[in-house]
Amino acid sequence: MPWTRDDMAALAAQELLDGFYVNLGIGIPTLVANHIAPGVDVTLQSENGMLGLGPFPTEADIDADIINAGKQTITELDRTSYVSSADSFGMIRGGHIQLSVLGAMEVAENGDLANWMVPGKMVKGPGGAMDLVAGVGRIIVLMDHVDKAGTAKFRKSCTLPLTGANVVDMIITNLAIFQRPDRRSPFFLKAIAPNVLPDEVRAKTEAHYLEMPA
Amino acid sequence: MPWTRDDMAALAAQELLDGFYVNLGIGIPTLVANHIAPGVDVTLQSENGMLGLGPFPTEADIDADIINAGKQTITELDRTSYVSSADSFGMIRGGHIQLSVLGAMEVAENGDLANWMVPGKMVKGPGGAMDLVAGVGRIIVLMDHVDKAGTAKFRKSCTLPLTGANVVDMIITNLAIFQRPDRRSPFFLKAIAPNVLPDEVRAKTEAHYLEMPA
Amino acid sequence: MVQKIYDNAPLALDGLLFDGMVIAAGGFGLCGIPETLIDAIVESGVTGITAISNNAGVDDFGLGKLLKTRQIRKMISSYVGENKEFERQYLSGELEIEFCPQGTLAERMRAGGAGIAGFYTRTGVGTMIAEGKETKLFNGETYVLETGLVADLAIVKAWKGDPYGNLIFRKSARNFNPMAATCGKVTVAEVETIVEPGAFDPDHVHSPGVFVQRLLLATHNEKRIEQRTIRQEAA
Amino acid sequence: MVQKIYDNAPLALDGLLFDGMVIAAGGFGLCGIPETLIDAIVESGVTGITAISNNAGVDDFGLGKLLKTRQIRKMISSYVGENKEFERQYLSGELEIEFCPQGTLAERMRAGGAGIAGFYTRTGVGTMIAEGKETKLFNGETYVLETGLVADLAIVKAWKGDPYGNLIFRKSARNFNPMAATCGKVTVAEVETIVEPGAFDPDHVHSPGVFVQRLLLATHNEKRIEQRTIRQEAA
Repeated sequence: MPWTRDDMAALAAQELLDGFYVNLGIGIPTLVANHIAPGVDVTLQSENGMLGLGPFPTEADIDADIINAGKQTITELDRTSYVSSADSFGMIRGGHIQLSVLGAMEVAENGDLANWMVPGKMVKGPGGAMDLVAGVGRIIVLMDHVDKAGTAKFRKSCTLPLTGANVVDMIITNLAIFQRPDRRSPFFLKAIAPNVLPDEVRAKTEAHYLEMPA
Repeated sequence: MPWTRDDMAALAAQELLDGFYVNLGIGIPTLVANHIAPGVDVTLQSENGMLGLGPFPTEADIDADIINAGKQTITELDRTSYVSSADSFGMIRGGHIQLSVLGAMEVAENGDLANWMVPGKMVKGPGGAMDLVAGVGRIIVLMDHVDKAGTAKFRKSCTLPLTGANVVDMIITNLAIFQRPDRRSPFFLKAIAPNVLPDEVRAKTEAHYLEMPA
Repeated sequence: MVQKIYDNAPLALDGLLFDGMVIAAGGFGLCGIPETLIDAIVESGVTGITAISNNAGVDDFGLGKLLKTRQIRKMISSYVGENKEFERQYLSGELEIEFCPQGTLAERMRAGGAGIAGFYTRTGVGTMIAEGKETKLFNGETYVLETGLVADLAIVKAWKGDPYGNLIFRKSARNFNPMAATCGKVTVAEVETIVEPGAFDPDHVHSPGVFVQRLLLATHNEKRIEQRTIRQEAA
Repeated sequence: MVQKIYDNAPLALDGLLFDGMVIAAGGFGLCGIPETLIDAIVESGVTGITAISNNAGVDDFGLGKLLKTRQIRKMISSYVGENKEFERQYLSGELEIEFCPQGTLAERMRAGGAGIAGFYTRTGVGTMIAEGKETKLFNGETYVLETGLVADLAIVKAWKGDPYGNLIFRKSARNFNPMAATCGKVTVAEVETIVEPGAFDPDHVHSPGVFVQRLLLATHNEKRIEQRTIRQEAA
């Protein structure tokens, strides 16, 4: 039984440690905020210059001047501060954000990430993704294990233009979790979704990875 | 009759035009603020992060947190704003300050300026002088025409280590004013102090300069 | 006091517009964009604009208005989704685009405004963004050289401005506006409110008046929301 | 909430000090210097410090205290006048100094904190400061490459701080403090007042809490004035 998107977000949320400053990408990564454990104090950063993101507003509280990087309306907390885009990316590029959770089109076994363009299709641009993967301490990717055509997204090498070279530390798919201790090491299989067999994961993965540690 | 320090400051003040943002160096240049013509609106900047300097405080108004770059106590105006040192030098380096008035040990006929160190003596450091001459639109030097030993300070070339290469636009000494229309042109003699003869200026100047335009 | 306040946007832009010019604009998505000035530039008919802006607006709002009228020749942006007309012009080759990672774009604008000709960043190393650009090793890591950006004109939106041109932004509408203000040879700011001289606490000013040559009261403050997301009120 | 507030300076510095370390300090002259933390570092006896600081204090105040005890091995500064003990150690070769133009120093600290490995500036081109450094032409003008600075520890002084580490500085005491806060691997801030969570307007915060790992109430706030200049009260 593969993990749902909420399961994947919940698994990613376990990687958010007390005191962390975290940037969550657009899409499934945004859901991670809903699964942060009670007692774990995490400050969410949004690259458009907001540090300390609160929940979505009620209808009455909507403020067009308070948005996150996904351009969604959002609220403040008692810790919130605003900075310019240059200062916001100073935090990101300078290594002050401990963790970022992003979506991906492809991840390569060497940690390369592709999530910003498909040649021949309309290119929307990298946004802040290249800055995040280059600057944030630890990068977790949330993605489906295979694409709509059934092709493995965790690959020997990326076929799509890169967002960053050797930048991914952990991959959470609907079937499995892959991780590596550092960026010189290969990924190993850390966990498998309930009732999914190791052979299925192996069959649907093009990348080389190490087996689950005993 | 050579110009006094106040005369020199008053002459420099005439170069401050309406709407200018101006940085005044430590020493005689500070006096320039006392001679700004009524009706000429000038905003003084101090490189430690204050834009819009007011006059010195009264004894009752002294605030240790309001100082200029000379570390003198100062006051605010209704236009004042504070920025960090990085942002302050962003203004300076980015060409947003129209004019700076500085002291000098030597100026060369090609516009080189030396005002920060004498080899063999204790070196205090360049402070913000190198940034100012590299970034501010127009640089006016206020200095005595000759040093204590009677040696010309406006020279063929600087003997002292430079603060900036080809950065001076105007020189006001106690004897004369030299100016040039741009940094590819030579200096010309623009004015002489009352009752000082051109020959005296010539004798006390090592630099080549053009005569006063008719 | 030098008069920085102009009665309306056409007057504030008078003499500043010319075909082929570079315009930097503040704003992120539709948040904190200079709506009033964009409309005036549409009206002016100036063409061949190179626009430095994180985004390209949507079809009928923000910079999208200048795309619709084909006044923009080139965009320097990080993300241009949400705009069909943009897509059409881009795919047909009418519009040129220089993609720039968002943090690199913000830093390039800041650098241009601060007299920094270029800087080395890890962002984009090993990607298409770094192709053709110089790289350099620092402590064994590769960095790519990015250059400062300067615009003929910068247009920004602020919450409050005083007659000296001091600006205060509001919440996440700050975004690219402070950097845009620094990187314009001339900067025009539209503000939601003009306050009296001395109304600002000097420690609260985000963008000091030295960066703003002209100021006007914004007449367009629609502040359209792109992604209206809400939670249900707790019962 | 993660506990960032420490009871006193020795506790706030506990485990962070080691011989030969690099310490960045905020302050300009004696304005906005972390007096309480400097005293605690004197007490700690840590030696061989490389200090990144615009100035070196005076003989018996500011970083001058750490010079007197010979705990500093090297200074990276723009101006070190007003300090006789500094002069003596420097001339005798006991103390090393790396002079950096003031704006370049501020930018190097900002760059180090913002992941910018190096940047090109016109400041210092054609002077001793540029000797041995790479230069590069941009638009026909020569720029010199300066590198980002990172410190093992940054010590800063703020006016107000909240339990999240958000800081607000006061007037020209801001100066180098925000950049110092960003360039420390660990940053400790002493504040004149600790406020309740939520007491700050999010638009007024100068240095966001992400940069501050430890915070303490400053016990030394002498704020010595170097150049007491006054005008006579108008009659």
